[in-house]
Amino acid sequence: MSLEQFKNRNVGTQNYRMLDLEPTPETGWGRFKRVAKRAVKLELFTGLKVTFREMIKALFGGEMHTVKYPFEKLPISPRYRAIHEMKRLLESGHYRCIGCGLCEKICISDCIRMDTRYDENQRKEVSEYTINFGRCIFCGYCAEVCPELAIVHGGRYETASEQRASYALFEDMLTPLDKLAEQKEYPGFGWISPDADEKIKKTPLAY
Amino acid sequence: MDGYIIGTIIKAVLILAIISALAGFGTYIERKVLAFMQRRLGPMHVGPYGLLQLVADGIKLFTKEDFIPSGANRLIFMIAPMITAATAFIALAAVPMLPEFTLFGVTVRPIVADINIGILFVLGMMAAGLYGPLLAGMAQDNKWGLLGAARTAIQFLSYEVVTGLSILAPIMIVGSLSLIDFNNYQSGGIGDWLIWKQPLAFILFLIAGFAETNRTPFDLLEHEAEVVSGYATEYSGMRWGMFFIGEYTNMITIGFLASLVFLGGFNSWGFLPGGIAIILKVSFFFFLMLWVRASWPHIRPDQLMWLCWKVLMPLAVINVTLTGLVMMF
Amino acid sequence: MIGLTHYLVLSAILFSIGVVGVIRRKNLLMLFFATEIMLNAANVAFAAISSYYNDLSGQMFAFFIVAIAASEVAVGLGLLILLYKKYGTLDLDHYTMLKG
Amino acid sequence: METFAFYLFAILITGLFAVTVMSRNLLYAMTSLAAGMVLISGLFFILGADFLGVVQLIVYVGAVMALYAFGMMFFDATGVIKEKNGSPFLVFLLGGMTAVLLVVIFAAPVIGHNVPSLYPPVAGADNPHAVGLVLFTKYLVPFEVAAVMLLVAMIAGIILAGKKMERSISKIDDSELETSGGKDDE
Repeated sequence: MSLEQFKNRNVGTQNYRMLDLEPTPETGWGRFKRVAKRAVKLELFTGLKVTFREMIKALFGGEMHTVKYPFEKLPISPRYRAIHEMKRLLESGHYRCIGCGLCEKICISDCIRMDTRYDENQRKEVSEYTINFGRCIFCGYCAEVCPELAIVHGGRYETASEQRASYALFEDMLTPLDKLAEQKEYPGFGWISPDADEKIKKTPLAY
Repeated sequence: MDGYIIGTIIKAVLILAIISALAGFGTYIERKVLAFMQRRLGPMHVGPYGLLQLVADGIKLFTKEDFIPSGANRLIFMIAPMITAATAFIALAAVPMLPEFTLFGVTVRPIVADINIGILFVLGMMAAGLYGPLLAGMAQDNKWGLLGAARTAIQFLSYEVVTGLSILAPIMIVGSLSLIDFNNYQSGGIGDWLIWKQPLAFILFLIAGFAETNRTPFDLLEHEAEVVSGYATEYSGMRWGMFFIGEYTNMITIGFLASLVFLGGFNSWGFLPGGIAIILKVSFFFFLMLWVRASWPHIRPDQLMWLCWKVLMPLAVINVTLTGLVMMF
Repeated sequence: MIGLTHYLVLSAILFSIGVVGVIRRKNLLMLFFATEIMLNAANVAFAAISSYYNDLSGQMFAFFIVAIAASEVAVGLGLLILLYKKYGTLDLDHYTMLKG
Repeated sequence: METFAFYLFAILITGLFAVTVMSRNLLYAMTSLAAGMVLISGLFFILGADFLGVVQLIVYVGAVMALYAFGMMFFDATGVIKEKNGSPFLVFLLGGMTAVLLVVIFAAPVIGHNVPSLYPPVAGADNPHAVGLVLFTKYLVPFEVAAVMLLVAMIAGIILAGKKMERSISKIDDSELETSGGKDDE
C-alpha cells in the first residue's frame, strides 16, 4: 500500500458502494416473511461460499495479504503519533525548546516533567526533561501547544524495551547532532497546515 | 477379567494421549484455516509451515506464571479447568472411535466402555461439563467472569434440551441407545444413512452442537468484545490450556456423535475402509466449525435464547412427533 | 460382597446428613441443598431395593423423585429470588414478620 | 471390584455431602453437592440401573444443580454465610439420633425376603427397554401426572422469577431513560 492512499482523506471520492438494505420489519408477520425469504434464498450459505472462495484463492491463487512484519513494514501516516521527538534549530544546532513549560502544563495525563535553569548567558536552559511513556496517551496536545515546534510526535512505534525509562529522556528524543541535516520538519500536529494562507483573514481594523 | 481391565486402561490412556495431542493440533489447524480464509499466512516461522507452533504454545503454556487472583476462591478456581477437561474426556469413553481391528492376534474394540446407554451417557457427561466454566466464572472475583458463568448456565442448559430432543428421533428409529447399534443400523451404504430419514434432526443437532461446544455463532461465553474473556478472564497458563483442551475435545466428540448417528459411522464407504471414512467425516465436521467461524458473525444473547426456545425446540418437538406418527402407522 | 444392607445403611447415613443440614442451617438455599441430599438418599435406597428384589418399581419411584426435584427447583428458586429481592437476605431468622 | 467401587463411592459421597451441610461457603456447598450427585449416578451404574444413572446425570447434575448455581448469582452468594446457630449440641443430638435410628431400622433383618416381585424386568431386555416397558404400562398415570406437575412448576417458575420480562431495556428511548432516571432502581 502506498503513501498516497494514506494521504487521501477526501471521504466520498473512494469507491464506496451503498448497500440496498430493506427496512427492518416491525410486525411479526413481516419478520416471519423475512426469515422465510432468507431461508429459501440460503443467505447463510453465501457467507460460507465467500470464505471458501477466498481460501481457495489464497491457497492456490497466491493472493496472500500477509505483511511479514518484522521483515517488511508498511509506511505509516505522516500524522502518526508515536514516540516524541525533540527538534533542533537547523542553523545553530541548538535545541529549539525554550523551556516555557506549556507542554508540561497542558499534558492531560500528567506525564511530562521539565526543569529549567538560567545558564551563564542568562538564557533559559532545559536541565531535565522526561516523559513517562507508561502514562502518555499520545494525544498530541504537547506538540500542538509548543510555540517553537520543538516537541513533535515521531514515527517510531516499535517501543518494546527492557525498561520503562527507555526513550523517555530529553537526550533520547533529541535529534542527534550528526543527523541534523536529515531532520525532517514535522507536517503533523502543531505544524501550520498547507492551506494556512487562505485561512488567515485580515483583521478588520476599521470599526 | 484382568485382561479386560488392563485393556481398558491401555485404551483410556491411548485415547487421552491421542485426543489431547489432536486437540493441540486442532489449534494449529484452526489458525491456519482461519488465516487462509482471511487471506493470511497463519503461523509460519516455527518449524516447517509453522508446524511446531503447537510445541511452542505448549512450552509457553507450561512455563507461564500461574497466578490466582487474591479475591478468588482458591480451591474452586483450581479445580474448575480440570472439570472441563475431565468431563470432555469421560464423555469420549462411550464413543466408538474406529471399527474393530486385529492387532497382534488380539481383536481390539476401540471403545473404552461399551455401555448400552452410550449416547445418553455422552450427552450427560457433556451436560456435567458445564460446571467447568460455571464454577470458574463464579470462583474468580471478576465481573466478566460472573457474566461468563451466567451465560454458560443459560446457553448450556437451554441447548441441552435441543440436543436431547433432536437426537430422540433417530433413537426412536434405531430403537437403541448404544452408538454401536446406531452404526450397525446404517451399515448398508450411503442410502442407509440416517441423515436422509432425519434431515431436520441432523440440522438441529448440528446447531445445538455448535452451541454446546461454544463455537462461533454461539461463542457468547468468552466473546472478547462483550465480556473480556468470559469465564476464562483470570486464567492463564496451563489452567487456561485445560479449558482449551476440553473445548477442542468436545468439538471432536460432537464430530464423532454427528458422524455416528447421522452419517453412517465407521461403516466402510465405497472403497474406503471404515476407519478412514469416519476420520474423514470427523475432519469434515471440525473443518465446518472453523469454516463457520470464519464466515458468520456471532449473535446476541437474546437472539440465542429466541433461537433455542422459539425456533429449535418447537421444530425438534414437531420432528419427534412426526417421527412417532410415521412409525406408528 | 456388597448386599442390600450396605446400600440401605449408606442411604440412611446420607439421609441423616440431610436432616442435620435441615436442622442446622439457617440459609434458605442451604435448606434446599439439604432437601436435595435427602431426596438423593431416598433414590439410592429405591434403586438398591429395586436391584436386589429384582423389581422395577423402585426405579420408577426414583424417576418420580427426580421429577419432583426438578419441579421443586423451578418453583423454589423463583420464590427464593422474590424473597431475596424483597428482603435482601436469605437468612431464615430475618423472616419473622409473623412473630407476635 | 464391586466392593471396592461401592466403598469408594460411599465414602466420597458421605464426605462430599457432609461438606455441603457443614460448609460456610455457598460455592463449596454447591460444588460438593454436584460432585456427590455425579458419584451417586455411579452407584446407580453399579446397581444396574443404567437409565436411572444417566437421568441422574442429565437432570440432577446437568439441570437442577446448574439452576441452583444460576440462582446463586442472584444472591451474591460467593462469600461466606453468616448464620446464627442456637444450640449446635441439640442439632447434633437430633441428627445423630436420627442416623442411629435409621441405621438400626435398615440394618435390622428386613422381613422382606419373600416379598414377591411386582414388576420384574423383562427377560432379555436391557435396562432402558425394561424401564420403558414398565413406565409406560403400569406407571402411565403417575407418569402423566408427573408431566403435568413439571408443566405447572415451569409456569410457576416463569411467573415468579420472570416479572417485567416483556420489557426490553434496549428498546427504551434514551429520552425516557433520562426523565425516569433513578425511578427504576427501586
